[in-house]
Amino acid sequence: MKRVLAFLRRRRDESRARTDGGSTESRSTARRWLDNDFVRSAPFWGPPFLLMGFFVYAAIGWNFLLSLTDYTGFGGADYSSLDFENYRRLFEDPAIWEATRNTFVLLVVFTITCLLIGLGLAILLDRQVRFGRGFRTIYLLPFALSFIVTAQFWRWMYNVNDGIVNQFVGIFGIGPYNWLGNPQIVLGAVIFALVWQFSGYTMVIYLAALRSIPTDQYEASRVDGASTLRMYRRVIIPQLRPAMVSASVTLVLFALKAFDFLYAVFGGYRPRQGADILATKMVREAFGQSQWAYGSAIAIALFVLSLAVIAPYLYNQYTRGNL
Amino acid sequence: MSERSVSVGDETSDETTTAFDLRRIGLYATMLGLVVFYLLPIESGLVTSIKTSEALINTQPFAPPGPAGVTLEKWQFAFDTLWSGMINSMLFTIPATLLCAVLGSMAAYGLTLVDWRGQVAVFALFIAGIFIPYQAVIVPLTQFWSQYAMLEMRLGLLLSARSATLLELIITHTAYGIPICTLLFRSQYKTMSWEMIEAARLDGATVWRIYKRIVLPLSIPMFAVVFIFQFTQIWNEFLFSLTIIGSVSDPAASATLILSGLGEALEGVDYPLRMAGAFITALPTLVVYLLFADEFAEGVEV
Amino acid sequence: MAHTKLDTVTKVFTEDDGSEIIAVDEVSIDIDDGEFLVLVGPSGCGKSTTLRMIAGLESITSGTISLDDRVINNIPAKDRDIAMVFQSYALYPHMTVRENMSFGLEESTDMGDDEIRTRVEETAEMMGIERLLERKPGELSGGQQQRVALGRSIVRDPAVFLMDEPLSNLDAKLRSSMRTELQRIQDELGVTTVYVTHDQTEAMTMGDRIAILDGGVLQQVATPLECYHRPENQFVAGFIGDPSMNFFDMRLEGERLAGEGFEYPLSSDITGKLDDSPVVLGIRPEDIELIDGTGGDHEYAAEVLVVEPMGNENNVHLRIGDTRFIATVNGMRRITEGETVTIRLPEKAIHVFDRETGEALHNRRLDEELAEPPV
Amino acid sequence: MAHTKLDTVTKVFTEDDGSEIIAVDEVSIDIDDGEFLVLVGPSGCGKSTTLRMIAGLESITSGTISLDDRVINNIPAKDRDIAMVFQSYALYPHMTVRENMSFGLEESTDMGDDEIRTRVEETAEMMGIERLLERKPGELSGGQQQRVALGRSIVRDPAVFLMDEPLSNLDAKLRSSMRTELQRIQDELGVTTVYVTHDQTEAMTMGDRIAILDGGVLQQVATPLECYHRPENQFVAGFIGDPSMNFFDMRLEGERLAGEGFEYPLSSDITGKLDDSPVVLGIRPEDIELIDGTGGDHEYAAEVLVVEPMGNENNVHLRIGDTRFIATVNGMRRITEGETVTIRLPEKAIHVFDRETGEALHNRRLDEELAEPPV
Amino acid sequence: LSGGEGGSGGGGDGNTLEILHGWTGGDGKEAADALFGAFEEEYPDIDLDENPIGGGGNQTLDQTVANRLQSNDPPSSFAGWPGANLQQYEGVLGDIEEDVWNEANLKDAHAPEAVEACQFDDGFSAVPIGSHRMNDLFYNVEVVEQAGVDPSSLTDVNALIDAFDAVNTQTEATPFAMSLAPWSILQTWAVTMLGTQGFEAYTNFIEGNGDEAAVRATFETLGQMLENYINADAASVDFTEVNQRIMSGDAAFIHQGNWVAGAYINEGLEYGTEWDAVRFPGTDGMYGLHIDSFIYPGENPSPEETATFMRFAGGETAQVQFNQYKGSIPTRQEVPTDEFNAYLTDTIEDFQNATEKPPTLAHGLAVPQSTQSELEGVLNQNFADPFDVDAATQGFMDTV
Ligand SMILES: Nc1ncnc2c1ncn2[C@@H]1O[C@H](COP(=O)(O)OP(=O)(O)OP(=O)(O)O)[C@@H](O)[C@H]1O
Ligand SMILES: Nc1ncnc2c1ncn2[C@@H]1O[C@H](COP(=O)(O)OP(=O)(O)OP(=O)(O)O)[C@@H](O)[C@H]1O
Ligand SMILES: [Mg+2]
Ligand SMILES: [Mg+2]
Repeated sequence: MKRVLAFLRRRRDESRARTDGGSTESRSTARRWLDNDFVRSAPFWGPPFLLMGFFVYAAIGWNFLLSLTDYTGFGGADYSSLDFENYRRLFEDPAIWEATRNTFVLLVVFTITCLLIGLGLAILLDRQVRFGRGFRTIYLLPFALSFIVTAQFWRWMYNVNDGIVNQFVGIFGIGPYNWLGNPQIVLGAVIFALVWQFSGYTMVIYLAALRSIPTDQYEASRVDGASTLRMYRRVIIPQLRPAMVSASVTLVLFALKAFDFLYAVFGGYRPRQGADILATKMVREAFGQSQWAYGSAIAIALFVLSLAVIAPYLYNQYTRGNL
Repeated sequence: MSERSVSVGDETSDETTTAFDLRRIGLYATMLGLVVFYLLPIESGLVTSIKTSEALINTQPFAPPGPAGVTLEKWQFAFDTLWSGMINSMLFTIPATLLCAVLGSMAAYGLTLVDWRGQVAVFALFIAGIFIPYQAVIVPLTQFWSQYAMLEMRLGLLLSARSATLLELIITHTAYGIPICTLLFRSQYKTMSWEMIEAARLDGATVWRIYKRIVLPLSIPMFAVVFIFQFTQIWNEFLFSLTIIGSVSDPAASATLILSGLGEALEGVDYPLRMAGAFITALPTLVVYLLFADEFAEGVEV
Repeated sequence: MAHTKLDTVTKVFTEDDGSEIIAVDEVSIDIDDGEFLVLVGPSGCGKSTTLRMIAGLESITSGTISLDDRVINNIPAKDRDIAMVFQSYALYPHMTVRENMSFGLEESTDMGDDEIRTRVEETAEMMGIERLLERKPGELSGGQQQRVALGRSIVRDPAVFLMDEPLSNLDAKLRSSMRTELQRIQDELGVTTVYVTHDQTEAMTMGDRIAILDGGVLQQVATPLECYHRPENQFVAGFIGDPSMNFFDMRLEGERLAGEGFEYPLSSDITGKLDDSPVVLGIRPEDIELIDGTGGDHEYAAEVLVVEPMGNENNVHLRIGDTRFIATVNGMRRITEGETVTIRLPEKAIHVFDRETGEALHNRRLDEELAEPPV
Repeated sequence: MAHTKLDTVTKVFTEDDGSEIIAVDEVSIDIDDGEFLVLVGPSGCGKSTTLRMIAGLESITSGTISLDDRVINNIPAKDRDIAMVFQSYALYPHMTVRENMSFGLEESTDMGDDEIRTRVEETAEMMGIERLLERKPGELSGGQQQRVALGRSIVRDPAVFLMDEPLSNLDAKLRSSMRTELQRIQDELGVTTVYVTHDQTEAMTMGDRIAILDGGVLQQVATPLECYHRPENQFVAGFIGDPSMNFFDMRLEGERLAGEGFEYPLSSDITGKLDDSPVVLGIRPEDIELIDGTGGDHEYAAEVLVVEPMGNENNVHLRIGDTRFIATVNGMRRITEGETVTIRLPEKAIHVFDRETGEALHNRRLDEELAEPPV
Repeated sequence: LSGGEGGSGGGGDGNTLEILHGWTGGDGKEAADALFGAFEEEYPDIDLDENPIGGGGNQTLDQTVANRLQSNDPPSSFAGWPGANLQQYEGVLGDIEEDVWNEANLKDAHAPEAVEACQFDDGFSAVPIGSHRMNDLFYNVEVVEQAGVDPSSLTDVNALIDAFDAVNTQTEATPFAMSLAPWSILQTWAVTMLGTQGFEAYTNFIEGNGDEAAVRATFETLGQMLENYINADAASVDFTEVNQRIMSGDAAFIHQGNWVAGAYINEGLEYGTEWDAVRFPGTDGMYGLHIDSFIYPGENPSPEETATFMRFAGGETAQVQFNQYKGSIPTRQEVPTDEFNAYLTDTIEDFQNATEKPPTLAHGLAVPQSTQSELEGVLNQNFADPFDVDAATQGFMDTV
């Protein structure tokens, strides 16, 4: 950074010096260069970009490099022999496939449920209710809490003997279930808790989109003879697509980060069978077993997965001119 | 909220009064049911946290204990355990929040209100940064801090081990917070009048002066939003705490990290203690959230 | 096609803080079957609110609105058989033009798909948008969107058309061509139409009658020329016409009106209508004559402040004493700023209003030909 | 106060997809010291781009812009000593009026605080906004904001004033009063001013000269009346004036122009200028006379399609054969739709344009008085 | 050495003795306090920085140790399991055979199994501090009596299963209290194998020559127990939580390391009348060996002091002080037992007399940490309700 500045200064001084008798041609190019918006804006976005770029992009590159080593245990990685061994292992590890499957189930079910519930909440709130703000605050409240905190609540909620969830299903004469213990239902239970935490978030996104739809649209469809239900179905909801897309992307990424929740609910790196996802598997391999290289390979898989979501989204945003 | 005319939502004019009332009642009943759904886990945690072990066994999990069954002992204990973590969390959350906001605002300004080719590409890199799963960088990150930066060793004379760890956390959280802050600020700057910026240029102001005198004062409301949102995010973060701090007993351990190990003892899982701990840990974010619900929601919306 | 009647319709909005806004105040209008009624007035006077009450988008605080003698106060919007064109067009952005136009038919009738298709295509042809049917609104120009919005209303063949400043988002040239087109279509369909605008030209040229609102109160309902030449009060006189009518504060002193800087002798048939309360003398810019001689009864020397040449005519800003006013004269006439000219304010062209109530005490005389204003 | 010169200035925008848009195409205008130049043209014709190049907000692709013979192409905006008033006013919302007005002085000069204060207060007084100095822009009405925006430019005492549709956000009545005020101020200060508008009235009344752009190409630079009466081409003729000039497609056949439905005999001084390529005959609506007799040389029977009464005048839509056109006649004249009237198209009022190039082959004759159009 | 001491010592003169361990609460804390208290008393000049790191079992301790070793900032010593567990620290451990083992003459004083466990890379890298017994079956006396079962008569696992049935029919209590945490299943699996297949089959297995039939049979037996006799919430509770049910009389039997005895004693329950323990059926005469030790990193920031501490830890004072509170027993062979409670005294006696001391599978002695973790993974995947014998057997055979 310093060197760049010094260079700039020198450059400027040179051009100044030349003004006395120097050619106007070079003076104006230098000047133009200095006045160039790119150069002038660089001090603003440059430092944040470098900081962020190092920690995000350099780190991902580094991570990829690590995944090619056979780095385990202590000491440093040996970068001299690189191969794709860890990726082969990745493909052969049945636990990875299971984690991948769980990750997908989590992503899809969680995202869709959140979208549906969030939409419902948003429509309810959009209907001019009194205390709408208060309701919104309450519905969004869980989102403000840490995964670690909400995990404590849900451990208690899901408690087999005293948990409220079992008491509730007990009303209908079923259960008790071992929500966090039964491999068949543990993922569902986790998703439910996550939906509890994030549906308010989805609601807020939808609400903003709903409110940006001009009143005219509602009125036009009413005058056109549509009932409230039909109005939402045919006129309003289709217009929420962009909100849905951006909410889904964020939800998917929240789901990919559900590590915190699983860690806290299961009290460690190893979630209950049926609830292991790539994120937990990755941290477990790397930090639990010191299988750094292998962990890095899983991390790359996770990164590719999220890229598959982000890239189309970014491209879409770009073509819509939202960037 | 108030712009849309009343009739859009509730069909005042078109339903007969009773039908309308029934509808409204149904609507409010649904909304209240949802309130129960969203608050129950929290409420149940709250009442549990003040129960004696007697009351814990004898009362419903969501019911408050009788006066005899109330004890603040768990809160006391949780507070004692978490206290240092709360301080640590504050120590890295607040500086990181401020740094994120300032750097994010600068980046957004450089990428929005100064017009140059290719800024979309740079901005896309910022945006993508928001969505990077932390797992994808966590190994190099911990390697970087523990084997390459080694602040604790290099700055050993200036910093205690605790401060070194906190500094690592501040830098880490700042770096990963910049993208979202940039996005938030940019969304505001994009709505800022381009003509106004040009007017300032014609008025003779340089890029820096425009930032200082026009853009910065106008982004104060957005700073509030970013502070609130980012504070919550950083406070609530866990993975960095887990990997960079590593140990619950580290003098730099954050509140979330300590909470994750709270209440596990040979004698059994102490739910009231865990709940009390959860509330204490959540307290700062809860306060911020309840005081600034609107700003928070605004931060989320973008 | 329906006779629409507003009977002492009032709309009161209650604000969040409990204060009340009377947006529409006991308005009664009888709109004939097939009539084209233009609703004008300054911003915030209640035009949109009136329209929205007719549409059923706003509840009615008191009074009744009836369609062909059926009171529709409590009929929901979707069952009123009324179509509305919004200022913003309110096209559904995610639907093609065809879908936009079909929507109302699908929702409010039980027509078959084929029938809907035929009807939409016929209407589209009539509106000249048959080539746009598969496009989305975002891909259309302002004028085309406008046409689609109109087409969407027309295709439903409603009993009443409501339009809220439908042309205000178009540029000047397009606006004037759409104006004639709208008239043509309304003429062809013969549907009762209520049209809100704040554009002078639209108000004057489009409607069978104009209803002028101010502060929620109906000021006058009459043909455009009646409003122009026989305003019922000063508000209407000032509102209709561009440049506005010139007003002079005066007071009757014997046989003459005395104001600041000049006096105006009146003939007895006018003085007869006045007492000695303060009045306002009104005269339209185009009725002020620039003459060569001096000294006549209603002739005055005036200083030329500014001349605005408009090509076909000049707006001349004049001053007598401290009173400023505007005269419109032929564009070919050469006038230089600063010179003093003689003007004549012909008695047959003046209006006199009560200064307190604004009520018209005397309106101009018209040539015989216009004694009964043309329809 | 500076002589501003645009010499074959061109601006090309390169789109993201590589395509090029020529926004301004070799425009050369010489703007005199103290002159008020109005830039008009349809939307997208390059008006704003031209202005922004003068301001230094947009780079110049080729050509030069000079201020008092100094080429300013490469001087950054902030050093050009140019003030600009934007359509949106672009006031700094977080600063009071005083701060808004001081900002430019603080940034671009090294005046002391006291000097700035005095200067701001003087200017505020001149603009009649001295009482608003401590308010924020949000607390001002549109007209007041407009005044502040102007004041902010004036206080800097720039060499050139640029204004981009500064009045377009005001309502009609306010617009016309600000129009006169702006003229007064420019007159008083005598600062070279370039004013962009698409409003007919502003173009005609405000400028010393009008520059008319179309598709980035300069069409004509002349006084308003010259543009009105002696347009250099059909575009200018059609663009200036409302309602627009009527055009008839014709072809010279011997001594007469022959078009669809009617023929127009010409005197030899006009035919001399024409050859047998297709031409367009133009006549302004107000030049068409409705007469009683029939049969004269330039007299035709026409059917009345629509009469738009505007109060002071009527726009009469007429038809001869399939050719439609508009005549403006006195508002007091009674004409009914559907009747047939006799019109006269006086030869002295006609324009003839080349149909291919649009170039004016013949312009109307003017009365002696106007032979040299008034300044 | 270079600057390795910048660490948590806070800039001492290189002699700070920093010891990481995970005994943060309950009896662990008492034991640590006693141990370090005694050390400080004996060596008041040494600047001791004991650094307890709690949370998640030993997970965070291991994590911290790993971090410190990773960043070349090792502590003086840290608590951990010896045996195969040491393999993960390949390359970062130092040799203390001379300075500690020989000098303090520990090789003779400690049980040969403990001595062996501390050997690493042709030398010694750890010092044992105490041992828990891993083949106990604890029970609530009252519940068992109510069910009409005599635990001491349970000679094989089938008898145990019969006893479970009796509990089921005679009482409300859960027959077998269990947490399905993977390590807990692994430990139960190991003891089941010892009980049903014998010491040799077990040894073969951990040495990598496992007999599939034996493994399968173990799984079948274990499956039978877990499927029918454990608490419904086993999968989501911790062993501490289920252990409470033994104390409250809601469950009859539990298999755990004998650290649970500490909880009974702390709760004031009477050994022999309220709770009691027998060897897991079929393991009579064996001592399921578990060892806690202090491990010695190379590049040691305070070699002198560490050696002093290590010698102390292997000595009688330390072993008595520590174990009496920890609920474990010294690995030294001849220690006075008067400081120990009745249960531990019995245990010490059994330790001396045991014919076989199979190393624990779930606590680092038998297999390296990565193998142990993989085994736990297999169990978590296949044998934590539902109980898939085939897959689990396959997984175990593939892993070891
Ligand atoms: N939903 C509402 N709540 C409160 N006041 C309202 C509401 N809608 C309109 N008003 C008020 O009623 C009055 C009339 O409004 P209306 O929209 O009918 O005016 P308008 O004549 O259409 O004006 P414009 O020309 O600006 O469209 C205004 O004072 C307005 O502020
Ligand atoms: N930054 C830009 N990038 C690409 N094209 C541009 C840009 N700015 C203007 N243009 C194009 O240049 C042409 C002239 O635009 P300009 O804004 O000068 O028109 P205008 O005459 O001011 O129109 P209006 O009356 O609508 O303001 C238009 O075709 C416009 O699309
Ligand atoms: Mg309106
Ligand atoms: Mg423009």
